[in-house]
Amino acid sequence: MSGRCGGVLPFFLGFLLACIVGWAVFPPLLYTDVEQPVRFSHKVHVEGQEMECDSCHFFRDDGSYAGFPTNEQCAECHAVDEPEAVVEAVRGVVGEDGKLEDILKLPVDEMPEELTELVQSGDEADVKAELDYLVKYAIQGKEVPWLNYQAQPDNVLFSHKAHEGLTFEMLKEKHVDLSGIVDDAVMEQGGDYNCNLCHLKDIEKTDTPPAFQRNVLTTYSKITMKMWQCERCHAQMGQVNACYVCHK
Amino acid sequence: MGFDRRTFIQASVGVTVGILFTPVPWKLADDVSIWTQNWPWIPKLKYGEQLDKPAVSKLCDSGCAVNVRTVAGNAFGTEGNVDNPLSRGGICPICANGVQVMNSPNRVKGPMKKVGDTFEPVTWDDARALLADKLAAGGGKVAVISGDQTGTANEVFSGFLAGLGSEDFFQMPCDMQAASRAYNGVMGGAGQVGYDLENADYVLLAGADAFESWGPTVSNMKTFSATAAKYVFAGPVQTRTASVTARWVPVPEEGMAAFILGIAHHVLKAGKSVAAADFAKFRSVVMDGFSPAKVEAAIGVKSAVTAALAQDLLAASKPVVVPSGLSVAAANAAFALNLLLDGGMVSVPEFPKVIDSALSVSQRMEKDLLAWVNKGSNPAVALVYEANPVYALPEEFKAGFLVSFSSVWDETSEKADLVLPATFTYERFDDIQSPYGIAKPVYTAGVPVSRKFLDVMTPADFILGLAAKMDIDLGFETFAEVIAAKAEAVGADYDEEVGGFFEGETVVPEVATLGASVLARGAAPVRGTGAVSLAPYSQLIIGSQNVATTPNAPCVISNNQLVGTTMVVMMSGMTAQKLGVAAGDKVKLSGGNGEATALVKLNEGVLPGVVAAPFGFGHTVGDEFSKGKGDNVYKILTVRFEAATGASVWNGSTVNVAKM
Amino acid sequence: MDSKLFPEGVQRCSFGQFATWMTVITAVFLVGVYSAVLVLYNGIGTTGLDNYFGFGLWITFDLAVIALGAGAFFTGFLKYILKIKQLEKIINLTVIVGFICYSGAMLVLTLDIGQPGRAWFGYWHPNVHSMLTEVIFCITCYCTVLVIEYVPLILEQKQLNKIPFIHALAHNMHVNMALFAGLGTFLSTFHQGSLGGMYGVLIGRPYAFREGFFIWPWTFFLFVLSAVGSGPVFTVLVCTFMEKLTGKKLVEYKVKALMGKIAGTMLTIYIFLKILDTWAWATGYLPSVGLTFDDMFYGVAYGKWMMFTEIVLCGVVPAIMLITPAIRNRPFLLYTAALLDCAGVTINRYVFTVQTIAFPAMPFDKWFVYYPNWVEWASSIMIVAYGFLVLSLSYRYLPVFPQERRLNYK
Amino acid sequence: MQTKEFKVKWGMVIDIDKCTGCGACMVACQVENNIAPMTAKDPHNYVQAITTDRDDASNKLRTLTWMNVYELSNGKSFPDHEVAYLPRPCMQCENPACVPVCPVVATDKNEEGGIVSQIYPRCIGCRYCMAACPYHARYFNWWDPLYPVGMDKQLSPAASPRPRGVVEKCSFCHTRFQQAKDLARQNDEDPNNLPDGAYVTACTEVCPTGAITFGDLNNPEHAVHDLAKGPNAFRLLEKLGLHPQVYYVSKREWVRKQGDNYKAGDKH
Repeated sequence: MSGRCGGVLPFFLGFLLACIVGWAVFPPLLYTDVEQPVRFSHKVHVEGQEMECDSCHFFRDDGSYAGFPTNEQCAECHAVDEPEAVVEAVRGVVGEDGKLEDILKLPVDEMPEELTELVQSGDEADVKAELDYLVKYAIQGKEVPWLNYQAQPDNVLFSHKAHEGLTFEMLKEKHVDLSGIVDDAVMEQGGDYNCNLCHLKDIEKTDTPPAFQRNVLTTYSKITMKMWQCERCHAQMGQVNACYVCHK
Repeated sequence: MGFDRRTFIQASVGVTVGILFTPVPWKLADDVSIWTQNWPWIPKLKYGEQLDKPAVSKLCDSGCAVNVRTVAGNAFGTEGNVDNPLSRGGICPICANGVQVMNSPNRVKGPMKKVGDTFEPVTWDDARALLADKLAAGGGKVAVISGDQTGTANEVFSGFLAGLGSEDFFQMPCDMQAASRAYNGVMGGAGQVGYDLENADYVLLAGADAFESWGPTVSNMKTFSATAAKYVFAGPVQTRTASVTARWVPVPEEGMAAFILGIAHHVLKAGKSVAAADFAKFRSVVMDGFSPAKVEAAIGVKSAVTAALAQDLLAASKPVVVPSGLSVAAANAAFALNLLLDGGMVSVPEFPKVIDSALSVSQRMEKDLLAWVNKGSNPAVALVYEANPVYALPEEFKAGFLVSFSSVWDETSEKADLVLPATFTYERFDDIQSPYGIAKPVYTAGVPVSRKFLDVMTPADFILGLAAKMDIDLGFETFAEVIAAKAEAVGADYDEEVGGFFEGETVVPEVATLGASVLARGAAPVRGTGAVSLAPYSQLIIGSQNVATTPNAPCVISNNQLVGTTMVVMMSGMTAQKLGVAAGDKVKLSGGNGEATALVKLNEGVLPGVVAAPFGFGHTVGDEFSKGKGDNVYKILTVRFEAATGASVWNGSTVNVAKM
Repeated sequence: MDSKLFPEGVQRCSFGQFATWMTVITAVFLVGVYSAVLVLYNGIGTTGLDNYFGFGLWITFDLAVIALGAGAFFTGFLKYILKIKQLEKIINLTVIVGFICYSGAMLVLTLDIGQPGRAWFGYWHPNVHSMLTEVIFCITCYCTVLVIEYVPLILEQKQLNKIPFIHALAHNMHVNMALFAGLGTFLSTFHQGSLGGMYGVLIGRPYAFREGFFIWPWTFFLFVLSAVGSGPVFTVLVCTFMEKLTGKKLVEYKVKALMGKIAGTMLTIYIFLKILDTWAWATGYLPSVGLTFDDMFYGVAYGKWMMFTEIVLCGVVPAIMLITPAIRNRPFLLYTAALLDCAGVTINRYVFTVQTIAFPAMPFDKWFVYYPNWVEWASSIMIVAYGFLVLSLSYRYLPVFPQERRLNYK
Repeated sequence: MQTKEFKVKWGMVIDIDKCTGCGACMVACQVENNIAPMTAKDPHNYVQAITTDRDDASNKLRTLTWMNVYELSNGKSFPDHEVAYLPRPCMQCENPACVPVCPVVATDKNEEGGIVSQIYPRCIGCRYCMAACPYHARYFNWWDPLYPVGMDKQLSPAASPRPRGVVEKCSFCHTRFQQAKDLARQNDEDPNNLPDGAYVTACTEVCPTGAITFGDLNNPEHAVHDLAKGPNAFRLLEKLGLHPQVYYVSKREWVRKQGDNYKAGDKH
């Protein structure tokens, strides 16, 4: 090792160290797992109750997309006819000064009947989730702040309507290459719904929704689609990639 | 190999190079740029179903029929209501900012009672009890001042007042009052005067800034653009209305009655007549007192001008002359001229009352607030509904116990002993009955379209509750019921979820007299003694009599009205020369009971000898969008009592101008 | 105290004296840093800029220092490519001045853009049609080149140079300097031009818009020429200023006069073309869009006096002075001409920046006058202070002037 | 510079003889596009506490008014004086001065319809586009958008809030275009051939005198198509060659003459 040419070993060690930190240590630090506010089981609703996707996720008359259901929609099954009475009853247990949520710490049989009679699930875990929903949101008249795994920022305007007619056959026909954008399995499987192209695959079969991985710096979801991904599909489908097609 | 300085440098270089082969710098650079798009202090949008909900907005004097735009149940914007003839999709600049006013930090958040110099929160029940006591102790010495010209809430207030044994119900000074006193009072007509602009082919706006602030502004503007009628604007200032009319005729404000009668002179000469008891006298008053030469001498308008206007009016198949201001004589003169021309002036029948003891619309317009205040009246209790008399009256207003029903903090609330925060019109049931000037009876009922975020109450609901507590039977428990009953009485198609609407038919105006004896004494111009005349003008963007500058308006207000925190007054070069001031000079205007500071702007669209100043500035209470901006022109007006009619007017106000 | 660090065989003032000097400059610098923090933390609202004057003092300052820093690339070009040996006596200084000017300009640009965190977008999402993209590219690349040119000078510091590796590195860099000089010339020419092009392409701004050659408006070439016509004499002025300050002779006058001659020649060509350009603009372009020459000027801030000062007093006059050997060879007159020359190019950059956007294109609009506020002044002066700091340190510890020993001690 | 041709060309025709300058369009624009009211104090900012306040709305060179109403005067003395009001949105030029200068493609004219886009997250805030635009249609966010307490709950979903340091401008209420297309798709109509009135801007919609007409300049079924070709139609600064997609109409010659520069003796 000559002094003139500099040391190779220290350089190499430094290089290696940087690579380890950069590839293994750094990425996980950038994300933090956040659970959904309520353990919503698609499985219970889809398999158990045989609900269709568009029972909750539908197009409105103006062509906009409803996305997450509101309390009003949930109330079609999980109706709380007299929320004030339930709140009153819960207050009776937790006391005037206590928080309504404290009721959830108690065993089910200690909860007031006004609340427990609203529960429709049988399974213990599901009962807990349902109570979560009822106490934290339904009886208080608050909307559930669902976390959207694919949430796009305010500056993006995504039209579900414009993508409604997109089918797997069309993608195949046009030989659209979406590797690195869409899970290969999704493309192979195909199917009736194109939702899996962008949304979590098989979310409709999950019992416990996966955690939302939030980027600590940007607050975006880890799987938020990047612009180049949108653009690549647009380009291959012969759609314009003009800025205002997606931005506002 | 030891770890010396050189090794350290080598390793550092390795780390530096290595890091470039990892995602760290690239991902961070990208994420930082994303972070700059989503700073935590930048507000986030809300998404959900977007709906347009019909409602009424009463920020401007005439009221706007609007659609409140909501997203996920939250109101975010206001637009015109295409289906309503008051709006036809248009909206005035104040009401366009309605939701922003509703959410303004200047809203009163709950009922407040004055203790010493400060306010303390009270409960609604305590407030009701307190007021009941005061009213009981007041023994009928109670007054109501309303800033709402068109609402049925006035029936609730006036019915309640009647129940207390008082007749002191006042409207804030308005054009509608002058018109009503001239038509229903002096001339013996019945109903409300309207102007059929839609079918008119020639419109002389005698001072009426119809496309900016006068009458049902939005409806006027829609009609203006939809029809081919020729419009002429007469007044001391080339207003925004004048910017689009075919012609601007400079006429001093106090000379408007004389100007109109000067035109009537030519019309009479052309042989026109009216079947009225005093026609002969009217004819002689006009022919003798308002000959072209006399009019020119009195108000400086050339005889050729009045003659040409008369000719145009006579040639038109459906001409109409629209007066403005508080002058009953000017309104009287205009109505007489309209009757001579047999053109587009109409009479709009009043809607039936739903509270028996309440005053009718024309009865509400009868009383003269300024005259009453001037008399030094000091009621035991004064209830102020959607009005700001402390700000908008040129005279100081006194009351033993002042109650303000206002949705925002204003000068009157600040001075009040009890502040009872009102729901915003989007949060309550409310209605608009034929605003003054509209050609057909029109009724619009609005229902709540936004949920309440504050501890506020609909004033009429409060009064109904208070009435019940004091055993005054008004026949209703809630204002929602009143509106429903009103809608039914009117014949409107009404629904508690979406509101209602009705449009009726117009009536040919009929009068007993032409008010000749009034005109003989009241039509001559009277001017103050100051150096120059003061021509106040309104721009809705600055605000109205009741509503201060709205949050988004300051960007829109031009530097011709406000520079920094100083108001701008306009005058022609000739006037400035006479006063010895130049463009940009800071001047003090003194007149009436006060003084105002302003910057001079030269504008050749102002009659020489006149200083034009905007209404709506100079609020001393409110949010940062209105407070401390400019000066209050109401305070430098000179109130006088019109000869023959006795009406308090401020036309002919003059000011002295001193350079600062 | 720090005498071991001085270059070989020279004397420097006492450390105490030096420390006092540095403290004063640092104080000025820190005021600027405070203003810069305000801008970064609060946004550009803290400045005197507005919607009519999106460009103001900062851009004028940037353009001026970049033009004046042109001495570096042009001298480098003459020395390394055209092999004018004389110039090696001043080349180090031109590099340092160039480095200060460019890095200073980049610092100001960081403040000037509203979203510094996105500055790298210029590389990642470039719009190849934009003259500003070219500026961003060339300015950052050229700044890197200047760093590369500056580094060997640092490495030649007496103590550092004792390390064999560093000695070898410095030597190798020197050997290859011609390559960098060439690269720098290319980059710098282009961005000096594209800075001019930035204004020339503004079709909506009749004051600045120019036809041109291929994709480049005439201003492109005029800016290059005016930069090389003033950069070299700016270095001369800096050098002379340092001589007055230190009381030593640093570069022989012959070299300065040569620099004057070079700049003068370029300035003469420039001013000739500039007059032609102005004439064509006033009599050809302006009438074609319904405007007159008089329409372009307003009041004192945007008066015609500025244009005549720029072209005649600070253009024609110094050009004549610099190309006339009898005048050029008299130090006082050379320095006067240099000052006028530098003032002229600064005025040129000011009018192209501010007057261009001050002219109300819409007939119903009016002229507004722009005043920079203290934040803009302080941050600009910060760059000047930064330049003083770099120069002071370089002069004290680095062998900047090869002739210094001979001219003063032998 | 070659101008891009589009099948659809969204444009506006503004009848100056109908505009009273009331300002409803400007207010509606601010509401639709989430332009925060100008507040002097910044409660989140600690450094500002020791410097100056943010700008007052009276400083017209610092306001954000995508739609801006100018007052025009014929310059004559009383009583021959005349006044007119000219609303100025972004001209959406066919040959925009602002687009080619942007170093980072934050602004572009590439979508069908020819609206000049401005993408806030891409903008680095260099303000070169503002220097380029002779219409002063572009605005810079000198300060962060801060809503007084309670007023942030009324944000319009139509436009993303902009942080300080980026340039913004009128987008012809572009989100309404997207919504109109979605509605057309929902109703099985052609989103690329919207009928007249299916998509209009907020200012067009609220204007009480209907002075503003909006539509596809290329489509004979849209009102603007003919209005833009009327004998009294003109565009601002036509001589500069930016070819705005916004037309003005006025019967008054002096108003038309103020739309461009004319040397003495120039024929209009």
